[in-house]
Amino acid sequence: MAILVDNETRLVVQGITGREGRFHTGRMVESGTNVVAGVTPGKGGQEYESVPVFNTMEEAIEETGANASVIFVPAAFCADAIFESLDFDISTVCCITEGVPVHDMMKVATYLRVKDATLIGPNCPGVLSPGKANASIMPNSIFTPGNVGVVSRSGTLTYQIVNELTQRDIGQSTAVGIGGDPIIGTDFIEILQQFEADPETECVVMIGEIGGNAEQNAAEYVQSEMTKPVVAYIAGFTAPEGKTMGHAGAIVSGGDSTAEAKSEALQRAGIRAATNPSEVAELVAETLDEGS
Amino acid sequence: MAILVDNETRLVVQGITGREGRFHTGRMVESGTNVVAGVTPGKGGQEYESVPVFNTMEEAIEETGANASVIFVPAAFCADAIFESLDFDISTVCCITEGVPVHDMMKVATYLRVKDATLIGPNCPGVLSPGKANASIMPNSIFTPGNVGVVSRSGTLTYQIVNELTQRDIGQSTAVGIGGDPIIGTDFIEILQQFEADPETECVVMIGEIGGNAEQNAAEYVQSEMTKPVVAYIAGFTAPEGKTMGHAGAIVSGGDSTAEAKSEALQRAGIRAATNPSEVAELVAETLDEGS
Amino acid sequence: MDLYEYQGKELLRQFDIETLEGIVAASPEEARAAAEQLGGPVAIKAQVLTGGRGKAGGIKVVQEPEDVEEAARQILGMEIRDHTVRQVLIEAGAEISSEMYLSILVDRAEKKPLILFSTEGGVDIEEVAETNPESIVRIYIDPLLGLLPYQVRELVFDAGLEGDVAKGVGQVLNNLYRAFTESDASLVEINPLVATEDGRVLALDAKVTIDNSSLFRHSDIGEMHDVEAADPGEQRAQEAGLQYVKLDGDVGILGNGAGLVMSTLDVVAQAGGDPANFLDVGGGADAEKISEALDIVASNQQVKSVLFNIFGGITRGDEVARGLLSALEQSEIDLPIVVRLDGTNAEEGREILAENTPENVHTEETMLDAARKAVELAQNGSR
Amino acid sequence: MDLYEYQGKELLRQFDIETLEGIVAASPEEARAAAEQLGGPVAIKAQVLTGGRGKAGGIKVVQEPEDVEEAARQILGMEIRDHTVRQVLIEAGAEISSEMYLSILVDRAEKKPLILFSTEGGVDIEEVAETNPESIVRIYIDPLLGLLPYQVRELVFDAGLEGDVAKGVGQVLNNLYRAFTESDASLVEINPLVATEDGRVLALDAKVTIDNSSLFRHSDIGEMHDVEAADPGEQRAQEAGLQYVKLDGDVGILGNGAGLVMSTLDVVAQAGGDPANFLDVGGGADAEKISEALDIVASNQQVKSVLFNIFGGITRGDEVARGLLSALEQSEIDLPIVVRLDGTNAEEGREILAENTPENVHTEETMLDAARKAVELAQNGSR
Repeated sequence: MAILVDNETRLVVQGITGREGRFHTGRMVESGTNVVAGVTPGKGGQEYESVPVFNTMEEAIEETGANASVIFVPAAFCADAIFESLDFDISTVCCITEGVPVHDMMKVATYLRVKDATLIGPNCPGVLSPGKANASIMPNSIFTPGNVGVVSRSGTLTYQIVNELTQRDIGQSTAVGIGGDPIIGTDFIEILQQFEADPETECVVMIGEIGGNAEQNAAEYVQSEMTKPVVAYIAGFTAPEGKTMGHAGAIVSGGDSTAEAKSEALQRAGIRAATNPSEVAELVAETLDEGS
Repeated sequence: MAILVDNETRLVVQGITGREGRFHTGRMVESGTNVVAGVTPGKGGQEYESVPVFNTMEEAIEETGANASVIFVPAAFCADAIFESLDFDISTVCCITEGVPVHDMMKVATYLRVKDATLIGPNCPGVLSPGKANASIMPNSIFTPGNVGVVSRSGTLTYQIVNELTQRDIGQSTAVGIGGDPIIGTDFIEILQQFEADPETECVVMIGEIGGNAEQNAAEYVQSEMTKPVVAYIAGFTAPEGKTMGHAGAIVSGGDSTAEAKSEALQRAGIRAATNPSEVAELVAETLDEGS
Repeated sequence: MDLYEYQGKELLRQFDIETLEGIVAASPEEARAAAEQLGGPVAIKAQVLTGGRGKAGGIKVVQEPEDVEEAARQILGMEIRDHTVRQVLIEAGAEISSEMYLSILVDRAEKKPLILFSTEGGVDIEEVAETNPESIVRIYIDPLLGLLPYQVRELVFDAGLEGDVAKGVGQVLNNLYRAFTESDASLVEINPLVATEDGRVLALDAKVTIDNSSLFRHSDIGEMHDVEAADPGEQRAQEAGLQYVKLDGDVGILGNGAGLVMSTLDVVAQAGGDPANFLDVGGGADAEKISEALDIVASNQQVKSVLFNIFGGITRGDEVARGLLSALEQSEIDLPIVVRLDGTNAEEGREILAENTPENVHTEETMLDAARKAVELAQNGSR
Repeated sequence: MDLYEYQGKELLRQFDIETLEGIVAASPEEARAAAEQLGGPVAIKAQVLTGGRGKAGGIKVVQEPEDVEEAARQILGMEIRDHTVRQVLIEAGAEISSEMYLSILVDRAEKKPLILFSTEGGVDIEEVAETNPESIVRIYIDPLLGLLPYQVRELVFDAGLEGDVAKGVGQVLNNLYRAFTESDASLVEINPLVATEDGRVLALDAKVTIDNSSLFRHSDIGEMHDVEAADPGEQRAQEAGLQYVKLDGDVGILGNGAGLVMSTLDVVAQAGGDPANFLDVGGGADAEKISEALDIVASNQQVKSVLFNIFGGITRGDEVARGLLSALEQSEIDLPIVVRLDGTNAEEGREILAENTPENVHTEETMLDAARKAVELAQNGSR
């Protein structure tokens, strides 16, 4: 097992014919993912990276039985692409594209409540279950199959930490980049729930950053609901208050959303927090040793 | 027990200060209904028929613990009144007002899917559980408590049939007028499900009319899912095709929505259908005799 | 409320949907003047609120303006399914390369707008649905999200459209959805929607039904309503806020609530009678409304008896009784009237009637007895 | 993107929200001319994209036009929280009877718009939230339904408003919600929203933040952006599509992905260094972009060493390496540069660097080592 994507995943790439879509389709295929279709309106009938392209999601799903999608279409068209996925009952939708308008995402998030589906992102690296399926832009080579679940608001920081884990021979069940935008489809808690329920996951790494209070909420959830150990890392201690640090979501809007506040919340909840990426792997190693 | 409204019902009247609202509030109170509040913006603090009036539903619910509402506000403001009820978690909402725009109702119906609530109507007589609660404009005097559930698209035709039942000493568990508009909050099937689950209901009377195909769908449901006997009556055999017969919903738009088509569907499903209102009561009496 | 073709097209143009140039004419002379103004060959199209005008000869195409007058003369005054043609639309010609079908309607079961499209236009869509159901693309719209771009693409791709036609149909669909929602339509139908030789996409016909309940927010559309088209009784009823439909029998029927009135019609038919009309006085009808309703029913010269069936919910029996007496006083109706009154304040109503009952008013306790009595009186009566 | 007060008010007026008459001035002379044009007493208000200008002396009220020049002179050029005042808004006076607070913002946790209203306006809302939380009315909006009439009533009744003020606030709220959605704002805040003696409701201040991701559909708002206000490096970065924030240290930092760059800053600080900036080259950055990024970092004269931390996902290591070399060639940067490259195509990238490494470029295998090296080089370096 794993969460969100696994051996049963039949992936469709929305926006397969764009530069990034094509590049990462190739990488996802190379990672052994069952990429069954691509969708780009007007390019139906073509093939990209040996994957058949369709004009619409409906057609792609009818012809190939796709059940998960990864979105590379330009930001202006992302909400539409997400609605298209949801309306044809794709169960896991990963929106990689960054720069999706916040008002579009509020509508998507509201619509999601009537759908039995998980949206990851936008502005995220996607989801990867090593050795099973890669619906992401994460470099497959740094992953190795195992029992640590990874959930993160940040993309490259996730790679950094996964790399540290792999170098210590600590494998991953699934890595989920939930994205750092102000409005995202799925928060920490929903992913933590899934890891808690996944028999293959023994320990979870949670990677947060400044902005919002998702880490604080997650800390409370971990303390009250989770039996599996969680190791956390928060980035942004050096970020000046009130400055935008790249992610639109990483705005320090008040005392509550600073790295310090998040770190304190983690400590209060009894969660081990690392001070740098390497230390995350050390703490995970310790945790797994204790558990065995 | 009963369905939708009962001894636990704490009713709020939206639009209590209007002519009809006030008149029927008096009648509902006389029927022994626990009418705890009324709402009319700007009339908060007043009393109508000994019922305290509030400016907003939130206030009314906070102060009185109301859990059901009946709506008499003008058609132009009904969708807003329904949203207000739903947003403060009223579980049964009866919209009596007729003439609510169809496009408003499509939005309401879509919004209802994310709410754990039942909307009856619009353009309906409401819901009455004899001896327990009356959230309706139905004349309480013609009802008597008992074990027959009544569900109907028509208002006055329901009174006619209930009257026939009462005159034969056949009491009712609950009577529900679902309304005859093209878009209504709750269809036959959802009410039939509730009657099927209600221990107090032994037999159900279903009163349909021309237009749409709700009766056909209900017939299929009765045949495949219900254990309790259903007696049906359809009005509109004499209605000329293509003419509007009062209810906006009662438009014969094709072969499928004629009274004949509905009648045939009932017969196929093995449901006893009466040819006039008096015969309904006769068939119910026979059915109850057989059952006992 | 149904709009005439020319009104529907006016509405479509307000939402940037292209139609052919056209002028409405009420006389052969006006028709000729319109044709001369448009120039070239024109179509003369009967304006009636019913289908089947093509088969009935209600559409003619003429090449020369001098032939327009004669063609218009033939169409004006024509009866098409009981509708008298009082106006024709004179419309310019176009080079048509294909005919399609497009409509948006309110789907009762799904409680959502439904889009129907077919590349087989110009014919009855129900026929297409039977002979070639595959050719009809159906798309449901979430009313809170509106028509999404992917749904437009889906329609275009599913129908196999390409190039200018694909683009044109997509634009028309977006505009038609706006027209549908912003006008509170229950139906907007373009059949045929045509592609022209020069790559444009035009609405060649327009069938638009506006939700009557929404007219309070569309005074412009409400004003379009052409009351002259209706039966005089239906006109009066509409002005009074009553639901009235004229039928062919001799037993006048009124009551409160569509279901009860429909049932009354059925019961009268079962008793061997022939209903002369359907009239629903609606909820909460007061004395004045009842009086007007009775007058409308009685003013139909075919009516030989009247059955008045009231079961009070919102409508109170005392008001009904007062309305009945007031109507009888005002209009001096001497037809036999059978009254059956039950429900809210029915007793008070019956008392009022008992004290003042004129000779021609009969009261009955049950609906079936009332129906039998009314039928009997109609069969024995004369006028 | 934050709007200046005068820009925010311009936007509010487009959505029918009333403000006081005002004129922007960039010099004392312009300020006086503006005051004379407006007549009567005026307020002179510093236009800066930060709060606290009142306490900093950035707002002055004068009675006579001849005093305006001096007041404007004092405010123009003033530094308020590192922001230089380059413009003032000269605004007419009004007879104010009460001050309120109204804002709409994007609530991250609920994923919906949130309306905040208080009758205690004109002060810091966070202060009100602490001292008198009861006075703040909070209403969440369903983004698919929009602001409903009942919600407007609820705000008005909950806040205890009456008469003209209730009506005026209701209208402003409806208009402000339109402004919020149609402008893709993440925040619209009016503090104070005032009621005047003559019963009008006006926006006396305006704080508007537009979602940068939405600017593709708001070219008019995008053009409002005042690039002169930013640090020259931040200006260049913005034009190049790079996320750059200048800080006070001497270790220049760039990398890909906000999280990794933030983490790099933290690690540099932990290693005893002092970050000179935050620069995220973003996903999929090509050689040209990397080159521009490096140049921006190096052009900060405080920088003594540069740490370049790349972990490739979308960004490919070979492009990073080529970008780095190209940037070095173009800009002749001779600062010490520590490169740490990992992830997608990292090996190819490292090979490219190995073949062409200039003398001032050091490569490190791990992030921690790279941070330590960069800190060491900065401490030993000079410029």
